[in-house]
Amino acid sequence: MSHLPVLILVVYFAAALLLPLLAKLKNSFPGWGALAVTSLALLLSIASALYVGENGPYSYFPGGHGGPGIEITVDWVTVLMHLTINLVGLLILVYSLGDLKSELHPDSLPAYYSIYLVMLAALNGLVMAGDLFNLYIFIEICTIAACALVAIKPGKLCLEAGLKYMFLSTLGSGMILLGIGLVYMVTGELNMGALSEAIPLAFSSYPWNIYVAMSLFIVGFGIKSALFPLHVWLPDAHASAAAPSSAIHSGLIIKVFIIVVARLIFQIFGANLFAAIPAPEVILLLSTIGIFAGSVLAIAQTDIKRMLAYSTIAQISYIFMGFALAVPSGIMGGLLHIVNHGIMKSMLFLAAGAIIYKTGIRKIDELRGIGFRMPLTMSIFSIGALSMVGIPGFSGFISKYYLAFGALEAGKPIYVAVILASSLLNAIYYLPIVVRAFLGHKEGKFVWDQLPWPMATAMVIMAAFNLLFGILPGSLLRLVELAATALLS
Amino acid sequence: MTGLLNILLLLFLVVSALIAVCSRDLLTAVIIFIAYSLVMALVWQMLRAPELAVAEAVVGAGATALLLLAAIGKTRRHE
Amino acid sequence: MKEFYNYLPVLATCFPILATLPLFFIQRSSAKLRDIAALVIAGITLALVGSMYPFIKSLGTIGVSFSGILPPFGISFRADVLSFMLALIASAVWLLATIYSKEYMAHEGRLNRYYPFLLLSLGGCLGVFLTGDLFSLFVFFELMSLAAYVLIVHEESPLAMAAGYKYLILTLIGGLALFFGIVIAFEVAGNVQIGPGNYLFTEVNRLSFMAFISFLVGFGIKMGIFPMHVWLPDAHPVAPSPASALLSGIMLKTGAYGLIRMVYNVYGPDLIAQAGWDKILLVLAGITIFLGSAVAIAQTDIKRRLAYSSIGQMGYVLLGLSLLNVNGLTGTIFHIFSHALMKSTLFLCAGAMIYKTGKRQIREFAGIGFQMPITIGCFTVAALAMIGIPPFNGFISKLVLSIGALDAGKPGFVFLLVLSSLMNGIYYLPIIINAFLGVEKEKRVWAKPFTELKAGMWVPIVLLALGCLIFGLFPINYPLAWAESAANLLMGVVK
Amino acid sequence: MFDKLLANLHFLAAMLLFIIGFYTMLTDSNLIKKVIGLNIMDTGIFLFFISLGYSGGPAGGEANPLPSALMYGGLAAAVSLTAFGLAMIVRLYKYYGTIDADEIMSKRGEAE
Repeated sequence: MSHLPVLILVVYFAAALLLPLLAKLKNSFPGWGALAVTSLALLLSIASALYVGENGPYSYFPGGHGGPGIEITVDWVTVLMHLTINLVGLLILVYSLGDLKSELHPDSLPAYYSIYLVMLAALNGLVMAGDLFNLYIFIEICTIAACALVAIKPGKLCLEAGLKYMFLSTLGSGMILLGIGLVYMVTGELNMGALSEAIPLAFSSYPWNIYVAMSLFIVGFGIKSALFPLHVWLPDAHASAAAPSSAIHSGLIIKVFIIVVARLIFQIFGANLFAAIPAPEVILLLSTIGIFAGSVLAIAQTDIKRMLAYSTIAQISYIFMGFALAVPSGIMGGLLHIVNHGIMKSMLFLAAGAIIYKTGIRKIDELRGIGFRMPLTMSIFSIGALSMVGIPGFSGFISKYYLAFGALEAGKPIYVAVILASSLLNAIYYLPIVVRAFLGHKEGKFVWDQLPWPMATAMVIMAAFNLLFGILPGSLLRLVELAATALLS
Repeated sequence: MTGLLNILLLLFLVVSALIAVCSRDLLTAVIIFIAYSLVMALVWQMLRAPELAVAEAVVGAGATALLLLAAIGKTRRHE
Repeated sequence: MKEFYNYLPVLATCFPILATLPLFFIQRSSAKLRDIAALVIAGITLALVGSMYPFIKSLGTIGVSFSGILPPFGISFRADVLSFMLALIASAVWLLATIYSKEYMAHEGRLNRYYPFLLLSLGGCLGVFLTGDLFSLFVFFELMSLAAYVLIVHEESPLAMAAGYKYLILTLIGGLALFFGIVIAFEVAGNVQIGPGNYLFTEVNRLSFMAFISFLVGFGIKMGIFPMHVWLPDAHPVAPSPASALLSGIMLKTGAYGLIRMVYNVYGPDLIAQAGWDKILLVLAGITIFLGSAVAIAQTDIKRRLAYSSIGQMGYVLLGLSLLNVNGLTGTIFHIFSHALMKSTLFLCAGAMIYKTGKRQIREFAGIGFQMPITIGCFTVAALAMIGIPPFNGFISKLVLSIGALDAGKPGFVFLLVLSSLMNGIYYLPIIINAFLGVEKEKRVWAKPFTELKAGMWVPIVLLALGCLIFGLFPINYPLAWAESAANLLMGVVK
Repeated sequence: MFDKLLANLHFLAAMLLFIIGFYTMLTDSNLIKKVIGLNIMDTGIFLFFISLGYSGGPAGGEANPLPSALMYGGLAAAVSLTAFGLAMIVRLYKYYGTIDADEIMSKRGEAE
């Protein structure tokens, strides 16, 4: 049973290899195959969650005991992220079955599904890596796959965005690798458990190595998860990619990197060292600027997907803020926002994708009256928008109020004001779209959307999760609380 | 003696890296990059990492350089 | 397992909210069925609220809480006499407005959207009155505010959209401010329950002051007190008349209700007096009363004039609750009640006049009294009540408020009340005079038939106007008694 | 002083290479130069690692297989990123007729 998380990786990688071959048999096979594999992975992660619930967190060497080797850590953070990744990944995949035919060249579909599965495998791997070696390997796999997901869509914009993303992301990887080197230099360890004991010892004799390594990690992962002002690659990449790629980028990939850096900071270096270089203050400041800059830039956008991309920069800053507060409520808020924003931003990107699929409209101005032609899509978009604004009853509200508690708990009420003010900014760019879609013109009757059923199903399920986590977040909160405790321990 | 060789090799690495990134002719840059990779392999060999040195010689001076040459062939040589 | 009656507030709140869903489906099949269903739902809601009465009377407080929904606060419901009284008047006026809507809204169109949102905002409004903690109050407050947005922009004219946008942004600011206050309250007290004696703030410091300002902004925006009233004069006139009646008559009062709860349950009158924050409220009240009344005089559009009048009247409400004594509070609560009756009457009458003539300027209504005597009659009753002429209910609330001001040793406010009554007279009486005497003598003939209004429209108006009369005239005045006992309860006076 | 420098010469060279590569990737507008920069940066880090693992870092170098595995992984990642990046650059050249990032940006600006 304890091998379940590794099995997820095995299943994904095996399927990623097999799917292009199977595509030779039948064209529609890769999509459905990927769907089956992702569902299986979701089941496996649920089983793994139950197992951890029964037996508690554990870590072990899949390659056998004795001596240092690749280590897998399965704690509550891993469980939470596995569930999120595989659930959101599955829903986005369901949507892709309907949408991708219109966005990609048919020949590249099998490759897309393969890359997608490799991506999911790498994300799953990142959150359970127990040593810096396989962490780095998964980071590199993730970088290449993420880049490929953007660049696979035909068109020069996607190529350019993909290339920009690749270069910056590689810079990030380089800094992370150098950080690993600096840590290894003073401790001789790559295993996270051993590092957490070795670093305080090494710190007394080599403080600068530790400081620099920690800064390199923060900046390196900051690039990958678009911490302001390292976000420059994000708007192009997220706006130009195919809708499902944008969704998984904005919804999952950048968040997983935040989880990884949070785990490195809190579990290896410890909150004290984190606070010793004024990293929390710097991150709080940057995320405050990021929240406002992201929102203001989002207001200025005319293209709906670019607007969503800038909004992601603001929302990512909330998560950074939650972690940088370094108090339980703040971290809970950050984790909750990872889950909630993962679902709602994916949902919004998918809804935008559905609009583009059906009408080809990308300009926000032209969305007037779209609510009458695509009532389902726009209702779902509205749910996502209200959730972003933080209206009670939607999931975004729950994470915002934990962030607000975190700010008060950390004795920094100013950040409550920041969170609230930015909610208003969110309202300024999200609500006019909703209003324009349904109100303000004399259009008459509703006409049903007529989307392919996989697209509609995926969006409806996401909306349902959004409302569920908004109204009855009990079980999610318990899980997040366990994860927050695990991070801080 | 090894110390001096070390210094020379490392100096060569830094200087060739600088020339590679400063050269306005991409072909020159790639050729210098090949030399850089070979010297890098030599340094690793001296640091008693023979397998890695071989890997670097094959991957760096071989595969990467070929890829770069192919790319230059398909685009253009000068900046 | 709690007794069933504890679930009555839940039922009363959730019934109209949940009923919007079947309404959405009913309306697809038949418009007639939809109109009836909307009426039935509003009626049942009124009955549910009414059925709480015996239990409130015998037990004082009923309620239940659900901690699983929206943790960590949970949603809780609680009804005491104040909640009951306001919920009752809200659901009653809502029912009458729904009856009125059937006829009035027929030419407006988009009824399939109108009715569900009307009921949704009723649910939100009842939720505000019937919840047991600040957080649930905030949740329902937001629900009501957002549902009301759809009612405001119903016409979808550029004017309505602009007013709606202003309203939306200010409402959101208010909601966020409230939320800020609630987070602080939770941080300070560890809970946000509303209950007698459960003061969440016990000392005067920076944090409690920040929370106070947040609550004031949050509720003040909804209530329309100066300087947070800017959305009100735009939003009320553009909404369809029954919706304006509800906005002005009931929804403004949710802000007042929230302020009452804040001053008397969250902080406690002693703390407010000790901190001297009642002065802030009094100053705002004074400005609001004067400003609302003065600007109303300058308005030529009848609904805008009514909207500014509402601002002035909300000033009375704020004045009474910041006097921090039993009489002032009684006056406030009774004024909330009577203003709901009066202002709804006025807006529905104005709606009837606009419906009939298609005009909105006051001077264009010259001589209309001869064509629509019932409407203008009711308008007159309500306007006189507004001015505060005995024996109408407006007189009683002003009287009690004045006594409260004297009790508090602030006779200046009595003068302000009288002055503003005078100003009320200045802007209401010309409408009535114009309606009868605005035309030449030969044109002053009674139209036959008297009115072209259908019963669906005049019955609600007449009932509301009768309410203004009854609750001023009759010696046994239940609402006044309720207001008094609610005030005693809030002040912590044990009788 | 000179001894200390000599002992740390590999670190120094590695850092210099890292910075050269990093700077090139960040600032050079020629896309192929960026790729060369990428490789220089990566090999710089690998040099750093190797000099740690084999000359015995301060914590004492045990026979740990992970660092060299990390190097192999890193080499593989570098070469695949190079291949992938160059493929994209070639395709981009077909669209814009240039491999200069600034020129591409300005051409994009004109197109809009």
